[in-house]
Amino acid sequence: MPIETAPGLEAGILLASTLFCLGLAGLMMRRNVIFMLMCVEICTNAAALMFVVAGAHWGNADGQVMFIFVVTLAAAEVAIALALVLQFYHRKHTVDIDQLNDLRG
Amino acid sequence: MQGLLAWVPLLPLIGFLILVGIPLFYRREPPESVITVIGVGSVGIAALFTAVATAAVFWQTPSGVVNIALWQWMQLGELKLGINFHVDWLTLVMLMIVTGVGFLIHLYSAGYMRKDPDFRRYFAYLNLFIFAMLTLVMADNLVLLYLGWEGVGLCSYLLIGFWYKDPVNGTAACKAFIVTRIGDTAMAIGLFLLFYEFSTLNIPELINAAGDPGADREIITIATLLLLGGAVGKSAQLPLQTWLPDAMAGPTPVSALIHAATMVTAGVYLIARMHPLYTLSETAMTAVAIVGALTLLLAGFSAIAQSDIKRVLAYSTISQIGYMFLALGVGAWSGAIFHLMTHAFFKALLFLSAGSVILSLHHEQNIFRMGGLYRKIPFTFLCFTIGCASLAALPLTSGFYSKDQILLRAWEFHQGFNSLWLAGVLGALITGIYTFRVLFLVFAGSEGAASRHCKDANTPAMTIPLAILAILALLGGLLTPPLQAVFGTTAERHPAAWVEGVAIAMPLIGLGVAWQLYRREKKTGEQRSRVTQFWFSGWGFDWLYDHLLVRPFNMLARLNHNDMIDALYKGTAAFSRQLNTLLSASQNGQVRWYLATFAAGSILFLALLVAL
Amino acid sequence: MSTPLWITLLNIFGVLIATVLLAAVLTWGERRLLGFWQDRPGPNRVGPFGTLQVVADMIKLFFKEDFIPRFADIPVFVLAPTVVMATMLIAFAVVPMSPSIGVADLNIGLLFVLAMSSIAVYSIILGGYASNNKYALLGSLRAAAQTVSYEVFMGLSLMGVVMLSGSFNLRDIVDAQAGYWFILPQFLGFIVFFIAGIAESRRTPFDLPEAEHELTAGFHTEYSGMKFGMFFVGEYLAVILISALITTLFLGGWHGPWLPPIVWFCLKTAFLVALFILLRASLPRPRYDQLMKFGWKVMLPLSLVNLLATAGILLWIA
Amino acid sequence: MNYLFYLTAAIAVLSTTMVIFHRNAVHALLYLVTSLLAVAVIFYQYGAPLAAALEVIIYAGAIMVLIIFVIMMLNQGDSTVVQERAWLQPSTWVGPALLSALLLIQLILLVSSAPFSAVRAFHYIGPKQVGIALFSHYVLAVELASMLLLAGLVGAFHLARHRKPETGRSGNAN
Repeated sequence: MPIETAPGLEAGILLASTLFCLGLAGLMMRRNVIFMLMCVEICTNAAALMFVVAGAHWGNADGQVMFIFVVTLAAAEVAIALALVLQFYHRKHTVDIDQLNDLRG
Repeated sequence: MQGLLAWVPLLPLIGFLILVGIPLFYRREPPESVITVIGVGSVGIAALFTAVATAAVFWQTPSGVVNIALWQWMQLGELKLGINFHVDWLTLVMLMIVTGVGFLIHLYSAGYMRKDPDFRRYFAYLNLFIFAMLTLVMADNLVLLYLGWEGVGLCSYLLIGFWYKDPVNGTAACKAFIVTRIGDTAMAIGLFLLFYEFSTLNIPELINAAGDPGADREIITIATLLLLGGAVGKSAQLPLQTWLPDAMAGPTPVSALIHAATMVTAGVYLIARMHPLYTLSETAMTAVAIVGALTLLLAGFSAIAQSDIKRVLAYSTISQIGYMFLALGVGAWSGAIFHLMTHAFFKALLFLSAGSVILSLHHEQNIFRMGGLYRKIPFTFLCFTIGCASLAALPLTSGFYSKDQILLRAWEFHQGFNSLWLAGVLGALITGIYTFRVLFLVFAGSEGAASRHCKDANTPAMTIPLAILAILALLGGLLTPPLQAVFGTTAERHPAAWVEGVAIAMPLIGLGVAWQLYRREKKTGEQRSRVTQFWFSGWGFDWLYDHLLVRPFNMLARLNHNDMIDALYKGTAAFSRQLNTLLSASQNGQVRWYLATFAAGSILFLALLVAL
Repeated sequence: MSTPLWITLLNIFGVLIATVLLAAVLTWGERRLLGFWQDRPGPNRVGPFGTLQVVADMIKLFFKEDFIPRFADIPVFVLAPTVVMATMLIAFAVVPMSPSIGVADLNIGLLFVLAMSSIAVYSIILGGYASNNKYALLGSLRAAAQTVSYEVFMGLSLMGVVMLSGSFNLRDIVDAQAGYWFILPQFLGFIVFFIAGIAESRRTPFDLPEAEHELTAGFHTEYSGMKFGMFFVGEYLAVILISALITTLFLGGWHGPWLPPIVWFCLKTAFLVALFILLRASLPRPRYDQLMKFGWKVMLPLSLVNLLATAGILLWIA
Repeated sequence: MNYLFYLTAAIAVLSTTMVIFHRNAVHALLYLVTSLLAVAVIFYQYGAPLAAALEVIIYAGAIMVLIIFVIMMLNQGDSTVVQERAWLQPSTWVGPALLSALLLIQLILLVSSAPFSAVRAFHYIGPKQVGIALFSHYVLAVELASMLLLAGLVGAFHLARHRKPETGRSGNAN
């Protein structure tokens, strides 16, 4: 059943883009690993939003299916990332990502 | 009975494996008697098996052929190769020479090499050599033959450099290995060519295929010439003869076995084995004959000028193999093989006698320091004289029959007087001269510097082989192998009597010349004329190759000391390193920096998308 | 179907006020019942049977000094207690109490309740964090881990019910139970959900976030006055919510003979609330690692088995 | 015009902005939760109630709780705010902000130039439809997702074990 009152596709895409760019900006400007993790979540969430909006636009369930996979991915990613953060903090006693440059060339 | 033939090559292999594997089971070196039993016994049993098989299978049927398929070796597309043996009378002759003479020389070695610290290693190499040589002659396909071919080359290298602690010996071994490798490369290319043309390397099939009238004659010519290249290398013919005189660095029994009786005749065997192909190409035949004629003359002259007893014999070997090539070149296949056989007898005899002399004189090899030895080591003198007579082809000796046959065939082949025959006759004269020169210098005349310390070193292990070989050298001419089944019969034509007379006369003239020149040679030292110096150096081939190949190569190598071509790769490496430095700078380990570049890249990409 | 606005408003405020009042009354009821089961009087001074104790407590809480520690993270400190009350009250919106009473008929009602209960945990976490007190912090850490863990099989245990009724809508679920209650085919699910519900509402024996023996008062150590009151009321609201949900999901909701639907609903819920209190009165508190072990090693497999069996039987029947 | 949508969108954007600029991790996280709740509301408006519910349950209710759990475990105290202030100088954030702004402008340009305004109808897609699609057409992806989760579980368990960095070996007792 179509929803007449729904906002437009462009609006959804623009919102998702805006959120994604905000997350990307945060990712680039924060040095604290935890903040970076949050920003990653923002980006993931923006992508998920895009899926749902597109799915709603085309009227099939694929968008929400993809949303579920995105959420799954985010859950796994956060679990691993937080474990990494804990290890990082135990080893370096800081959460500064700039200290984590042992692989520099 | 056929199973016995399969055991013939395997027995020396087993002997080799046992001798090599001994340290795996015993910490201490086993006594020499055990090694002798294993090393000599394996070859002796092989000789026995050969004799039994010959008597049982072939004596009544000269045209008999035995094929023994042991197992599949490899199969690559059309190429099907097996460890298969093909035995006919040609093979059998070779088998008898290799196992029989080989056994005698093994036995002699047990005496000659006594108390050598590397006794076990010596017999291991020798057994391996016998195995490889038997593989060579029994192979029914050219690749297996090539395996044996390279195997004997390896053993030759190992044995020339047997006393490796002297760098000279190592150099000689390397020289032999490298020079023969040139020939082997040609041979390998020849094999490729044959396979490319006929899609088989099985010898009987190959001969069938080449006999087809539609076969490409040019390809056959080129292939046979390439095979000749291999034969030239292995048999020390012009222009690859330079390695053989140096190969005398090895123990004397090794010289007798490998560098006189068996291995160096492998080239003759190869051409004889492939003779249906050669008959198809006149060019190849002519090339074989010319190589043989030139070699026999050049080597003969060189032999006259030598002062080292083993080098004389070495040059004489080259010269005699030249005869064989000449015989092959004029289509006297059985003559060539017959000469091969008699040569194996008398040359082994000569070398072993020379070894006996050397051992008696405490490793003195210079003939100008010998002389008058006939009183001190009479048995050796007797053996050496028989060998010399046979080598010079004095009438009624074995060498006479075989060489006479060659000269007659050479006369017939070109219907009369011709340069090849002339070369052969001249060679016979020269053979007479250098042979008796050595005999007189060593055994006759006044005593040389080394002769005074002479002490007969013969043991029963040495005298028995010498005696047997002496009998063979004298009477071997009666053992004409029945090779008609292999080579076919040719119509007997009797040339003019004077032709035969010349052949008989030449060695006698040579004997006379030698008597005149060298009977009373002063044993004080060597003053050589310019010509003899030239001959001494083997016609300057070593000098020529040194200046033509070795020095330019060395110079190039020196020039290239810093690797001109490597500079390219080094440059690449340096360039990569520069790039690495550049990229490393971007790889700064800062996640946020990566993110920023990632974002910038996305922006650029999207800008492209927007712009388009 | 368009209902008049005043009915809608009545519905909303009726449910709201009723639940809040019930929660308040429960503070008294619990103590009375505890006293009854533990052979002691309980509150019995103010009013008949101490019924006015609630009023007395309210007056005390309202007039107490609303102390905010200097070292606290003030905005979060203030925000925290409101979250639990708000989410619990919102969750009641989708619970159908009778065919006519019930605020929202939401298609994903069940998910909505789960969502609200998972938001409610912020209240405890933030309260503990904002207090800037190590006991509070430890308590909220426990709460976070415990809630996240038990939420997993709380949701899973409900999936059997969803499969049987074919809907997330709570009204549809109740309607599906007209013939028989889901507690029969979903007994395992009921058990798991009940235990997970206790853990979600952080009641004894799963009240480790506020274990007074180890952590003084856990996450609300620093709270006083009406902020504490909100935590307090929130907890009772959670108890009522879980009871109401169990009623709706497993005990046939308002279905029952002779009596009006709302009465049946209230009776069933009251029975479950009493059960909660009885558990508190009788059971000891486990160690924290026992709690987690029990959750992940017993409850999760049980709920998975329940899920698998239900799905298998449903497919087999169909 | 749909004011509810614009209101929630504004809340989402504002709270997200607060996330990336806020100095206190817990406050930032709360803003993020707000943003997620706003997005959930937007999902609901787009006719995706299941997505909305899952957004709240999993994103806001589980993932964010996990993050706040770790924040509290690290418990860096008051120094974090000072530290973040030092780390978040304008010189640090202007460049990234410009880059992101550029990207956003490009995206807006792309969206505005794309010709997809024809269909305006949006469809309500309930949990049932999603479930049917998930377990029929995407069943393989579901399996893969389960693998991913298992890998995440094992990986997190392994990584988060506290080991002494100097010894570096996996402890024999714990």
